[in-house]
Amino acid sequence: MDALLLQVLNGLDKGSAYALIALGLTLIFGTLGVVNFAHGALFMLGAFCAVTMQRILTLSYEVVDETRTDFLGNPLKVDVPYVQSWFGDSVGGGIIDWAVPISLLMAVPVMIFVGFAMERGLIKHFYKRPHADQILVTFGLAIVLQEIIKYFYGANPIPTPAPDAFAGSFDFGAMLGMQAGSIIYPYWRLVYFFFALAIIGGVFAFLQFTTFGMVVRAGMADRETVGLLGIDIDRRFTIMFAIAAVVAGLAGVMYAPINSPNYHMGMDFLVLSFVVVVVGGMGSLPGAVAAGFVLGILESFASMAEVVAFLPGINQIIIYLVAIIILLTRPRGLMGRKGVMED
Amino acid sequence: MLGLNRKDSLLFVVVICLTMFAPFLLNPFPEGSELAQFNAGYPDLMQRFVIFGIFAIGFNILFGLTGYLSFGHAAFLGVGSYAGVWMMKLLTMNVIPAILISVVVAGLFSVLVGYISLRRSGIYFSILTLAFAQMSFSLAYSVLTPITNGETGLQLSLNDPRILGVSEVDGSIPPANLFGLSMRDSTELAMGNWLFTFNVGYYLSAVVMLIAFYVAIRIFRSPFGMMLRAVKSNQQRLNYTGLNTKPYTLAAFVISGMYAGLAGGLMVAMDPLAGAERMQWTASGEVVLMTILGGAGTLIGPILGAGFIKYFENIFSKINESILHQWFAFLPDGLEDALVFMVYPFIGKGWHLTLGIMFMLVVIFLPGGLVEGGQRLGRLFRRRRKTDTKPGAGATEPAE
Amino acid sequence: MSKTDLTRRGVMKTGAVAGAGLAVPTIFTARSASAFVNEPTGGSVTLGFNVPQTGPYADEGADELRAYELAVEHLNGGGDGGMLSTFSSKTLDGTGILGKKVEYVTGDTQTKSDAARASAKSMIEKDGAIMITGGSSSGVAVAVQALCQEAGIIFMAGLTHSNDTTGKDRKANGFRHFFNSYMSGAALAPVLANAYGTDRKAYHLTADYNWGYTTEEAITSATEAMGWETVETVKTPLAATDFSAYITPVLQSDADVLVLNHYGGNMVNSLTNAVQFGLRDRIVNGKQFEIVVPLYSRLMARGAGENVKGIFGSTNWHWSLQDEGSKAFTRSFGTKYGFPPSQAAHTCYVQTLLYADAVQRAGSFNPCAVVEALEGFEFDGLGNGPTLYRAEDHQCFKDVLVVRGKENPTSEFDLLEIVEITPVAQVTYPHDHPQFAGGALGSCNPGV
Amino acid sequence: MGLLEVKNVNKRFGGLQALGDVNLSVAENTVHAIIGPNGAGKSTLLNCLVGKLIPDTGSVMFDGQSVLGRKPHEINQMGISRVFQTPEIFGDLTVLENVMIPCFARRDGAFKLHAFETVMNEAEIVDMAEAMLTDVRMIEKRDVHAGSLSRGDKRRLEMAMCLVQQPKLLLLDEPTAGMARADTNNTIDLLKEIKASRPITMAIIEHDMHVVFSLAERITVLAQGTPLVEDTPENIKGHPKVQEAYLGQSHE
Repeated sequence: MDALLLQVLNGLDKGSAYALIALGLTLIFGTLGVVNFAHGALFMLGAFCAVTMQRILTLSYEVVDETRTDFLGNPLKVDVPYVQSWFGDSVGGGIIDWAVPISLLMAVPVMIFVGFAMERGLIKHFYKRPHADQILVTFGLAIVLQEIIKYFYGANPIPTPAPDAFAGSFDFGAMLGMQAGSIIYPYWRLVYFFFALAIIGGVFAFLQFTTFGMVVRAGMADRETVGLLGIDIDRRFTIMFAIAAVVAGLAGVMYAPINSPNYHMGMDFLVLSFVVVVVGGMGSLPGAVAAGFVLGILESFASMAEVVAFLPGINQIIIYLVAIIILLTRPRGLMGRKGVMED
Repeated sequence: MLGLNRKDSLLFVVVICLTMFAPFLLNPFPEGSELAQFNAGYPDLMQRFVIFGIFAIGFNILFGLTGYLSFGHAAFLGVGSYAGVWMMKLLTMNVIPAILISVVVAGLFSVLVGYISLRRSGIYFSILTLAFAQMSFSLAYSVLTPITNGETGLQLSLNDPRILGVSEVDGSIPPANLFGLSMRDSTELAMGNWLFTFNVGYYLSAVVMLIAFYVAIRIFRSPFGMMLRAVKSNQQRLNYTGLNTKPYTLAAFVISGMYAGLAGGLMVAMDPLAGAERMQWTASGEVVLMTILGGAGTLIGPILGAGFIKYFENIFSKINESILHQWFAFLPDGLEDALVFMVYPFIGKGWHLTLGIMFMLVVIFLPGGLVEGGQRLGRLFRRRRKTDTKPGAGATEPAE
Repeated sequence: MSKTDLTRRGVMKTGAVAGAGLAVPTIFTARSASAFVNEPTGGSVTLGFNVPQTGPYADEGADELRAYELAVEHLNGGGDGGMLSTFSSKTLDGTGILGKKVEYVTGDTQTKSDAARASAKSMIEKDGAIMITGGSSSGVAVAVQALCQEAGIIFMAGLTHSNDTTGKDRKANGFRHFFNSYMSGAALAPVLANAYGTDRKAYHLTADYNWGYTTEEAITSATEAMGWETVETVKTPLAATDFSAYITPVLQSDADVLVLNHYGGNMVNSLTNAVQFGLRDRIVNGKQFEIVVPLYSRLMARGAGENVKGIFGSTNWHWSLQDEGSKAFTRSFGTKYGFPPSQAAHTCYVQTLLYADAVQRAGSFNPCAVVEALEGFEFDGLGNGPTLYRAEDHQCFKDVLVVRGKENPTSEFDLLEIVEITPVAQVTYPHDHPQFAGGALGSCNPGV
Repeated sequence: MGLLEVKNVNKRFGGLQALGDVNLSVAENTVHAIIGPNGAGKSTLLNCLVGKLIPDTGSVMFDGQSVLGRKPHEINQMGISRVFQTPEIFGDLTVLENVMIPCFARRDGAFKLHAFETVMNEAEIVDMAEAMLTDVRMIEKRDVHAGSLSRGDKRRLEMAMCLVQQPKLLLLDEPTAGMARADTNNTIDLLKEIKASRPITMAIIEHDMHVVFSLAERITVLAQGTPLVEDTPENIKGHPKVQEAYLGQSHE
């Protein structure tokens, strides 16, 4: 029982990441009708905002320590971050320690800018083009973005730890009166889960309760008509794209401490996010979120040793298998509408 | 010619010439010159050009004609490759049975995948094919290791049983051959500073590709091809015209799956190893890109696209910093370094970046792919000639 | 304009045909042209450096490439000569190989067998490379090794740790300097028993591909021989990025040691996840819970940050070694590039030198002569103490390092500390050991 | 016994009764119009005839055989062709190819893998299609891409595609919708010509009374999913129920 509970918990944070990426993906698709293969790259850019913030905060000057030597036998040069020398070890160290949450502040404007630039500079010209062209151009863009990151940050994963305050893990087992240590869950993953809920809730509230959101929802339901209403849909589309970029970026920032970011993490998530979006039903926001969590949790279940022993390799293919089954039984995914992306 | 109309015959003859004289055409720069780096006329790359050409031609029969975008076509190539290697391990090093079994196995696998996936259309179809391919890849990489040899890839070994042949010749694995003619054999022709290589394997692949291309032309011009274009254009009307679209799409799917299997079989014939990465989604994506880049729905486009991508992968990735320094050696030092610094991110390990930029440029400026680029050039040229002689004579360019 | 890659094809430039300028076609087949494939006839010889330049191992590939460039520089008499002065064999004198200047071409393996073979083939067919070396994974090493065997080219493996490379997939034309899974197990087990006791229960997470399998097998058998019990072995998908679903069942088992048979990005993520889930703070069966990473890569360990501290693993070589060879290499690499070399760089550098030396001793580039010169070759001064290139399987036998994540690193390169240098005798196995069974070298292939 | 016999057909969409106990008999070689106000269930009925929808209850017999449960292409092969309200043609193909496709369907059935013949070498099919195009006076546009035709030409092309199959029953869904008066008259003439030149049964759904009364030999009036009356045009004109349900509202 507790094993299952653990896997549900595990599925939740994986599902959060899938859901956040899929949310932006389907938002862009639903409003703009664009298949955005560069969406994974936006997630990756977000994670690298955290890396960059960490680098900025640890910008250092060198102090020569004569008592120690470096690998060539020369006196060791020790890096001292400016922040640390300005604010003292404890405060400065604390600021560096909080690099990831601080980088949220940076990620928002950066992602808005990236979203704007992408939509105005490129995506805008592809609204009327076939989906195949959209795929090709956004795929090209994704490659370019990730190669730029690779050029500056290298190919290896870069550790971006969570603040020390969140370093430990939370003992659910003890809380639920079970054996202590049987169900534990890292604090940061809990943070991630609630962060994802907040973002998802925020996006839904925005769409539900603002006039802007209403127009966008109308646009998702019927693009032609909304265009006819004479509403400046173009500008709204741009804003929508920027919002989707921000959602992906924030998802990336907060994901950085869970697994060290690397330049190809976007591609790793891209295919799965597409499966998530389609399983949820193209253009359906609740579908994307539901499918994200469902697939995340199923993936966790499938990796249990008992399951794998029974069906070898199931952990490798579960998501695809579930996708096939869902698409065969529900032609348009969990909550898809008829006629969207079927031709 | 061969039941083709004049325009298609011309195209076919051009393609025949291009493939037959490829060893010359792809080696335009003399040996030892700085530009020799850009020569592509060596057997392995020429083989890859035509083999991926076959793959893309086949993919285009499905995608270009019916509009069904399969995102899992590499699975058929991979399955075909595995079948081919097993044939070489168990039966004979003659490539014919290996190629045949590749086509058959890929065909059977595509019947299965196609039958299920074609129950849906649009992006739902794409995701279904993607899911099948990814499952094949994941399983081949891990639990199916006894059959596929997993990460390393299935390869020949010295103790293969090989019923109609020998396990080893003097401690070596016998080479793949066509009735004794080794695929690795080459003849070289030296003319001045130029060196041209004529490789048996390449010419076998080239002939197979020409046959495949010819078949594709016939399919494009056949009633069947017309039905497939009708599927893309309006499925509903086709249904209300008394035609069952499912067998048409399934046939197209299986034919293109068999093309993929043929490509896989040829790959194995040229180089007896089948790696699981052949089935990964990136490989499926690659053939999609080849087709769109070249021009989906056109006859020659996919071949151009395949050549374009493979050229980048194999030529640009091999340019390194010291080669750049050689190129710009004639410049003053500071300028040389600056130029190398500017070009360096785009070559060698940065070849992905260049490829990504090329994708974007082509799709932004040439919506119809490279073929459209060619057509525009041709039109520009023709218009200029026309305005010289007979101004105002507008020509309608029939679509490919 | 005068500096060119002189290769077999370079003949065209300097040979008889060129001067004539008359386009008199000369037809000859590769078979009859020379005694062996790509025989260097001009004033230079071309080596092919085939390393991952794109994909997750690109940084490791870049480091390999640096080492190769350094080796070429030293072979051609440039720089400070590096290990040439410490190498026990003194045939290399900085005048290239057999008096021919060393040139090189590079390629991208993409860490995919297909792409790696394509790249190697282009080096052989287009650039006339006489030897191929490099790579950062066993799948690629085995694939390229098989290709070189067929083509008649020498393959000097780069970083490849799977038993198969010199086990069931060994080839006469292929040589491995790097250590392997078996050696990791044999070196680690006594140290682990020493540090953690002999009454331990181990839980294995294993990357679901060949290298993972051989490493798991090697570690389980070595640790079981010490008295450990293997509680569970679980395969994890290569594509996995988050290992929480595999880590949490460990909490439910009564295991008190977690062995991560992972490399590269997998290792970074699984180790990070394991620490996140507080495994290292646990007390199980009255003992402190421990994590072991059989194959350490310093480059990759950086990605795991703080989490590597105190974690045991094995490595082929480390720059902090104090023998003359290691010091010389670290010095010349560090002077040129500003940071210490990785174990991948070391093995690639050494492999290049070993090849050059073998050619020099054999007096010929003929692969069969090179194979003969390398088989059973004993040497010293290349960083791992006295070493034997065993004739039966073309595997190097040398000391293996057991290392531990350093508690107080002085720099981003100073992540590991050497715990023990396991002597070669302890990691030597018979060439027909069951973990290596099923392969045959075949005979050397000169390609004609 | 008519060519088409619809008996007690019911169809519900959720809470909405789209068709209620519809009975209809279309006699062979007649032109039968189905009229009724918007939402009367005309299109639903048509969709039930061609296999796009399946009625909840009732039977649809064509030529003595049930069409229910058959797929659209099977129903077409039985001899029912349909012209849509917005022309459904193959926009990416040429006009000639558009007409050739139904020719193939008629000759070869629902599926044939004729991948090695060449379309233009199929003289029999090309002749058939060209003759049809001449009939509908579109032969000069044979090589034009159908997508670029005017709306009237598209409709005309669609009709040619249906006629070339020589269907026993031609279903026309508002064949003159959105047309100018002159075009409408042309269409009426065309349909009259067709009717005169071959044995064919037509069922027309139409709003335009001018068209209905020019062509129809029998008329069924649908209102709220149920047939009100079925009679000859003369009798329908003066029928009080019809006046009330239909003509009363929309006749100017």
